[in-house]
Amino acid sequence: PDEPLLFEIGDTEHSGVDLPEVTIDDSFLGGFERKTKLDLAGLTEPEAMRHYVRLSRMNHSIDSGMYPLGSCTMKHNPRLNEKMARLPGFSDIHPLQPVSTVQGALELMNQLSHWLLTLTNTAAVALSPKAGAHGELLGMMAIKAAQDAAGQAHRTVVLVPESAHGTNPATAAFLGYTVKPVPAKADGTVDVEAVKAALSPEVAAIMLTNPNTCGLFEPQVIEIAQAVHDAGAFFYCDGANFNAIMGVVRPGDLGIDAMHINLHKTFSTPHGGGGPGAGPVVLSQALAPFAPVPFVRKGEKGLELVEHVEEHALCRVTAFHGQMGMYVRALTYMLSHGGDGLAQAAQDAVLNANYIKARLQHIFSVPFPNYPTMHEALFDDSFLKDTGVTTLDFAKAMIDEGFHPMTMYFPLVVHGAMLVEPTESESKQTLDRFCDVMAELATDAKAGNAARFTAAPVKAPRRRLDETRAARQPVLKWEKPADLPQAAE
Amino acid sequence: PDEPLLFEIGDTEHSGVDLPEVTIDDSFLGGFERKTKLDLAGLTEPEAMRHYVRLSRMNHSIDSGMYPLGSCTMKHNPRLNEKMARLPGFSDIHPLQPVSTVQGALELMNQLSHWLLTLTNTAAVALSPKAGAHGELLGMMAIKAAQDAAGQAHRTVVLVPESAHGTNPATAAFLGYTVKPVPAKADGTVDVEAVKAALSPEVAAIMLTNPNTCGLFEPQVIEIAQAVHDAGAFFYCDGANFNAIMGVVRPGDLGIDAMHINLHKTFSTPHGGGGPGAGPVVLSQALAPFAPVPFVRKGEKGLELVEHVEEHALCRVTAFHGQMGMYVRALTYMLSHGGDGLAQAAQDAVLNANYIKARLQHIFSVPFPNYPTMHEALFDDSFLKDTGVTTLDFAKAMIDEGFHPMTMYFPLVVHGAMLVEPTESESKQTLDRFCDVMAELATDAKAGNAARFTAAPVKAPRRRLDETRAARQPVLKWEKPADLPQAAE
Amino acid sequence: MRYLPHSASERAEMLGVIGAADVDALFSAVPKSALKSFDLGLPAHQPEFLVETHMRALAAKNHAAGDGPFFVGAGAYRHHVPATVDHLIQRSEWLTAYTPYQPEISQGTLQMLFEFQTQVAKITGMDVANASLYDGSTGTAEAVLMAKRLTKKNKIVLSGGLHPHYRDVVKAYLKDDPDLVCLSPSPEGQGDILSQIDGNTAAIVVQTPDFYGHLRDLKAAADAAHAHGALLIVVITEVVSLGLLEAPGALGADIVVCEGQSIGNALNFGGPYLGLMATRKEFIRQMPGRLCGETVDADGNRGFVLTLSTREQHIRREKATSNICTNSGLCALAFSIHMSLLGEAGFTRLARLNHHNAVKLARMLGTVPGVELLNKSFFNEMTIRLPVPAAPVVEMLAQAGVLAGVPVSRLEPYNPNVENLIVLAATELTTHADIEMLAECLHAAIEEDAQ
Amino acid sequence: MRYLPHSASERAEMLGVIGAADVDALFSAVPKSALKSFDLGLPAHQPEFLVETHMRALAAKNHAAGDGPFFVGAGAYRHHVPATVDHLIQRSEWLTAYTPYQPEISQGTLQMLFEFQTQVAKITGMDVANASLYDGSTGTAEAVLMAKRLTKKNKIVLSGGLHPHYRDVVKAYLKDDPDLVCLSPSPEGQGDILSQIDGNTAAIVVQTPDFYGHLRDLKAAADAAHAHGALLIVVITEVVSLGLLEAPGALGADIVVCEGQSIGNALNFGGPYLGLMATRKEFIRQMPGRLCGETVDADGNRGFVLTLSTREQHIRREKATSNICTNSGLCALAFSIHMSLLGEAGFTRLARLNHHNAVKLARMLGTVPGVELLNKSFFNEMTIRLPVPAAPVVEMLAQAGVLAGVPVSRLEPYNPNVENLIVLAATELTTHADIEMLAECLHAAIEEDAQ
Repeated sequence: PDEPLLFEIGDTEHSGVDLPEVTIDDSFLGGFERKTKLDLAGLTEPEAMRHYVRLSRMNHSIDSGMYPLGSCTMKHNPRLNEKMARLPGFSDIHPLQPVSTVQGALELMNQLSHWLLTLTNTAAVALSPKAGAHGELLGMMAIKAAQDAAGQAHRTVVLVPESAHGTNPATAAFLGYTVKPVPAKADGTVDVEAVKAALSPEVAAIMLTNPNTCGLFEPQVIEIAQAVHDAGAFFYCDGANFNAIMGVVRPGDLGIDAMHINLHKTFSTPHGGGGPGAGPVVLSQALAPFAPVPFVRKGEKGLELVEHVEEHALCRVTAFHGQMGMYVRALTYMLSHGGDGLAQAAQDAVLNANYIKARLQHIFSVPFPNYPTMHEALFDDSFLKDTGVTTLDFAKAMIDEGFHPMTMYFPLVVHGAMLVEPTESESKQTLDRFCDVMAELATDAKAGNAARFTAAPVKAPRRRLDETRAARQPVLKWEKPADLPQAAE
Repeated sequence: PDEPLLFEIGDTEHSGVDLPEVTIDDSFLGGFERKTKLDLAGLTEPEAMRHYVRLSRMNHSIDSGMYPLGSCTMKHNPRLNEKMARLPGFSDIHPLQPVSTVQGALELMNQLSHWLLTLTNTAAVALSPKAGAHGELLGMMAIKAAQDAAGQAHRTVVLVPESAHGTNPATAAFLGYTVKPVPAKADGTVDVEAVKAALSPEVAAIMLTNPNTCGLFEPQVIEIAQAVHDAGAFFYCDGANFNAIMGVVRPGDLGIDAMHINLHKTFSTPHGGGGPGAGPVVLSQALAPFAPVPFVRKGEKGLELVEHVEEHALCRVTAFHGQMGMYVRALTYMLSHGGDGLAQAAQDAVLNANYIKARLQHIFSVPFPNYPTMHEALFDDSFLKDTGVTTLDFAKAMIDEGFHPMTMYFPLVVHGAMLVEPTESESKQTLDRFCDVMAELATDAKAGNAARFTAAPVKAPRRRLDETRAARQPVLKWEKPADLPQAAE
Repeated sequence: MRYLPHSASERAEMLGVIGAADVDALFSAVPKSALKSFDLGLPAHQPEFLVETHMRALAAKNHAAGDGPFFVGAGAYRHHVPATVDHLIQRSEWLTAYTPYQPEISQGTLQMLFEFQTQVAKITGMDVANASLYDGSTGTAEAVLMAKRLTKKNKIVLSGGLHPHYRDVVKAYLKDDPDLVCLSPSPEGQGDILSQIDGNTAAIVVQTPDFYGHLRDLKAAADAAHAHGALLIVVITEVVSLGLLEAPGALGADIVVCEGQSIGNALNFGGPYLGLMATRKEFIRQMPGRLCGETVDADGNRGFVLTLSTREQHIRREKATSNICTNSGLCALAFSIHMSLLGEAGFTRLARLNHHNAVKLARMLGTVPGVELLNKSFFNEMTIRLPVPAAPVVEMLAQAGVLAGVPVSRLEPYNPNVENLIVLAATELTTHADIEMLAECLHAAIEEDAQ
Repeated sequence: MRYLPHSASERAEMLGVIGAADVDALFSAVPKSALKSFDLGLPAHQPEFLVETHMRALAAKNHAAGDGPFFVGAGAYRHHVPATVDHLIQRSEWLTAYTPYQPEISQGTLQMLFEFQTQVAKITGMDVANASLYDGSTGTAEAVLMAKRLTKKNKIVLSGGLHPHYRDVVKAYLKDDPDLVCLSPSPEGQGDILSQIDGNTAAIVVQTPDFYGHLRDLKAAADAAHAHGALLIVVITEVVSLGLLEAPGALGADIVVCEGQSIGNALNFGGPYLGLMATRKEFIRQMPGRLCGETVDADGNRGFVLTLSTREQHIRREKATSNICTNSGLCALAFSIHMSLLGEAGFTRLARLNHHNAVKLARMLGTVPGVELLNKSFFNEMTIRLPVPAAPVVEMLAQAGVLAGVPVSRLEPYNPNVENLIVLAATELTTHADIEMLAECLHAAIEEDAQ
């Protein structure tokens, strides 16, 4: 199915809105009126409807099929959340209208904070970060501010295990830290001794994901936290995998100092083809004084929004108060589940991953078989050895069977990693079909039917795309054919 | 793509709602508690979401492609209408709550009536019919009541042209009338002389569609109305094709006595896979006294809803007050277009049909070439003679090209009729692609490539379905495999 | 205009291809006297936000059910519809599809209808169901006509507990039929329909819970009807009751008609609603409305089609079983999604919760001096008698923000016996605080009226 | 629980396949002291309708912008979003898709992003745009960092007309950077940024219309910056202004950052919003965020992919241009749909209508005794000086149902010079009646305050 670009459908005359043409008083425009043409194509409403409906049909989505992307937590997105986020009392309020007129919004932020603090057993939460990576940035800023305030500005090293998400080293480097990798043990977990060996008076913090990116709960996490604290450093925990333990394990009990929580993963605010997300950060007692503005507190005349703190350590990391739309969705999700439902969801997520592992471990290679897995099942591609089929080929063949591929080649510590995260939203029926398909594909690959894989996908809206060409000769916007330079004769 | 039946996915344990289990006081149940099992499968919310999303993707829809179904007026359905219909002030009000608490609803009904009366130049409107056929029934009931009241109960014949929709004779027969067909002229229109010849003291009414089902405006409609009235009969006009003339011609000016208006065709309330619709009926001064309850009138304390008229001729044709949800959508559509926009829409609908006729008339056979067509272009299948391709085959081949087939084999007066109604919603770009595809198909059929047609569709979710089998051995509900009788050994 | 895709230059270009001088040339068949010979005087097209302002102003003049305590029932019920239902029915491929005449590209709608028919058959305990009718009232009229076709007999007896609007619709459909017997309203639950049955009787029509909330003995009615070769038509206006009460099919019903609005559909001031009809297998060829059936495609894959259309108007024309064409497809979808979310477990719980709240309501009303509860049995609806005329009391309570139910006089204005009666319903949305406030306001209103 | 698909028996069956005694066995790696060692004390799961009741009660405690006259702007604007936009972005395939890493099954999102990038490039007059950032404020910080990478110079000068929150975010991102110069607020429109540029300057940051509504001379700023080898970063918080004002790209801007909320996105109490970033072609490899590019598939068909990802954290890790990952995909979709509905004709009209209403507002404010308009130029927003402190007046008007704008002291609490200032905006939704009511209430409030 092919859909032209909107610029190939519409033109500058067509418009899908009706607005009156008014006469302008240009005396207030200071001579800055637009003189260049916009050259912006418009679509009437029926044309726009069809364009965006047709385009959407070229997407895979969680509503149309399983999305077993490890580390992404693609779970069901309840529509009640969408409905609540659209109540005018939430969607049609301005961040700077008088605080007396938004008491319900502040109460909502307070309630969301209460849930997050209770589920993590931590002391403070900064709601404002716009996404996980932004939360990471804020959390590490808070750590930096705390170290500076303690006269420890000379601590310039951050420890990051090799299995970490790319955002971890990127964040640390962004703040001027030197990133020092920590090796993993052969069983896929971090060794407290390796951490101790890496700790020094230059180390400001460790950034650890738990459950880690191999899908394992770090069994020595409490000892690691203790060692980190003993060395005068802080423990930043990447909360991307909180879905495995919410309501079952409280990160605060493990000794973490800061952790971001992806509301768009754990609490089901929809991923929307790449956001918006929200990445609140919970903080330990030690870091709480370094939380940014704004935050909500109780005052004499109701709830107050603290937007300024003189000489505050962190100041602010975004305009306004963060992702209100996501707060509404997340709180709705929490209230729907209740404390009992959230714990059940985490347990089901872990159950599902272990079920996949159990059903496939005799066919696929499992790099770390020692522990039960948490909410992700990690395989590697050694079962594809000598088949002429790559991990990528295998993934593309899954597309032809109606499944989104799992995460591939991550974590980097496992060669040819295949990371499967079913989440709690998938039924046993779907898991069984998934396992059947995976097993059938693996069998077929081993049987030498490489062509099925190297040619895949053949049933998708597009066959494999030339990414090298895209990067070598970037075409990042549409140009009118007449505007393009003529091809050489 | 295959999607199991919901009964094959869910079971009686699964549920997608959370409700408390309460203890029942059965002393008020009179011993009528359910003892038989419901045996009703449930789905959790993620399962339901995926089931209905996947099922929907097997449907063609106006949002995803052109729907050139003659006589069906499949036009763009603005989402503003849907949004307005869901305002709690419209969707969450009860038909029997005190009239003082629904003044806005009555005002809306009044405004809708005003638009309908103005566009048709008639004296009264009955809003309550649930759909076009229901409106027809009401209109003919009003005619019957008026004839009875005038001591003309002996008039037992209704004239219906052969080109009429099936609902027309069905409705007349339903009320006990004998249906007498009126032949059409060779040019596709009804001859006033033929009508005069058929008129007699036994004739209660004529039912005429105008523009007619051949897509032509009846040029002698005023003379026909005159002759009908002179003979003491009434003129029922089927308003299914009102989209061709709204804002351009007022049926009241043509002499009609009753006409239903399909809000789900002309005024864009969505067809929803088969309804709900709404079929208000406008009435001439002569028939106005025979309108049913309820209706709105101005009273001392605001608007009143008249729900009873003692000894009233017609009484009521439905519980409550009709299709409020459709009234909201239709009025929203009218206000959006304005009087100017409605006339423009009618003109564009006619322009589009004539454009298709002009572009295809050299390839397709046009049975009635004498008049410009109105909002439908009528072709017949004589161009397929000796090709081995039937009209049905041709229609199914259109599916493979991404178009919904046009209406086939209707009107009955044209052999192998193909009735194309583009509506005003289709862009020139789409019309051009439609004409290109139609021409290419016709050329290919004439070139002897019958296999492409007889095999079609091959790109749809299903290939041709065995309708004979469905009718001979009706399977109208799912039975658990174990419940089915064992196949004979 | 935002909905019209042509620019002025495109219109001109198209007229050129047609060979017409202007658009009026395309209307040349219209008599001159009738073509644009008027000034409509209607407002011009408006920006979306102004239309929205207009409609919101109208909506704001209505008191929404959610704005306060709400006990109005009498054939339409306020239940919670899960957000998923309304989201899904707005999907383009459901909302903007036509009647599934082309089955190859309508399998979504068709499979849904097949599932819907199965659900309706299961909850009513009948063999087969159709793909929906307009609503319960017109469905009742269709059922009466169907019974006459099936039995080739004429007499129809309507129970005194039948919803007055339903009775009126049947009367309109059977205009001047001397064999139509409408029994008097039976607010006390004592209606005696069985003695009316004779050899000429095509069917008796019994509603349960009836208009006044009483539960009727269907088994007795079926036995009496069948003894005379008549059919039993069962009408149910509150379909949620089937989660708790015995299925009519298990008690001998021949045709079951329900108003299906309670499941998946909003109050909507009375429409669109959803007529359900189910019957015995042997009666299907006389059933009105669309039917969806299972079959296979050319590759042998399971698929679904509209079937038995030889009963319908577009094939049979004047010999059709009904003139129905468009029905309530999208409402049926909403019903089917909601019902599939409920499942047996949820549907049962929902019904029990409704009854539970109704019992609370009944007990509370029993504590209000002067209020008499007429029901010995009920599901979620009941009738009370006040010591004073009901309509002014209901109006007084409405002004206080409490929508207290329907004064029976609104539907039976010529019957002095019902002047003091109110029909009230509770659902899962009724709270304890709502009930308390009702009782308090009712008490105050009766006292005030008495003074 | 309605969102969890397993029944108890299915869970047991799955544990059997795994070979685990119970679900706790799967958590065996968790230290005993930490596993379920607590009582959360959180409420249990609830029916949908009770959750809805809870959320509606919270929402009802807020005064929605649509509830009365509304003039609040200052970086977020209330515009009409066509119903089609919000309908479309809720389609499953848009709403519940992931970041398009698998291009073969993500062409919808990818083509949309390509169209979005084209639209942003066109309205800003720049060569290329990225696929969105979180919002305008973080986008401004990213642009500053990008300028430092591009020029390898250190000094950054922020105009006194830059939104105070944006300034604060840049300060947080550049913590302790001695080369960051933040000029004082310039409510009078006299900010002198050009004299701050020197050979060490990486970029100057100029907002237009600035925080106080003044239109700034970008050409002069660009020339001055370029003369010293510095870059001009243009910040636009009201993207609708680009329908009427000259494109920054045509005036010499090097990087343009916009808050895109005004098109397609609701106020949402401040988020989610939409950061737009556009720049010159030669700078793309230092641009943060996702980029979508055109290519072909194995069959030679046009298709789209995320490209130049070697700039990004998941490939480059600590060498990435930014740590950004999730961005604002759905907000970008809303923007792109709304912008495609507007087109050149609609976008221009919308901008003109905004300015038109703002002129009406300015003229009316000029008639209120004691109110001084500070702007000689503006688009749809302006600053007024009252004879009294502004915050109490704004609060007083809010109590009367009029949301009159933002007292500047809310954003600059430590600056006594701005205590009497209010920033106000008009949009296409502002009516004449709103403006009259504002003027009336303002007049009354000033008088009352003066007494």
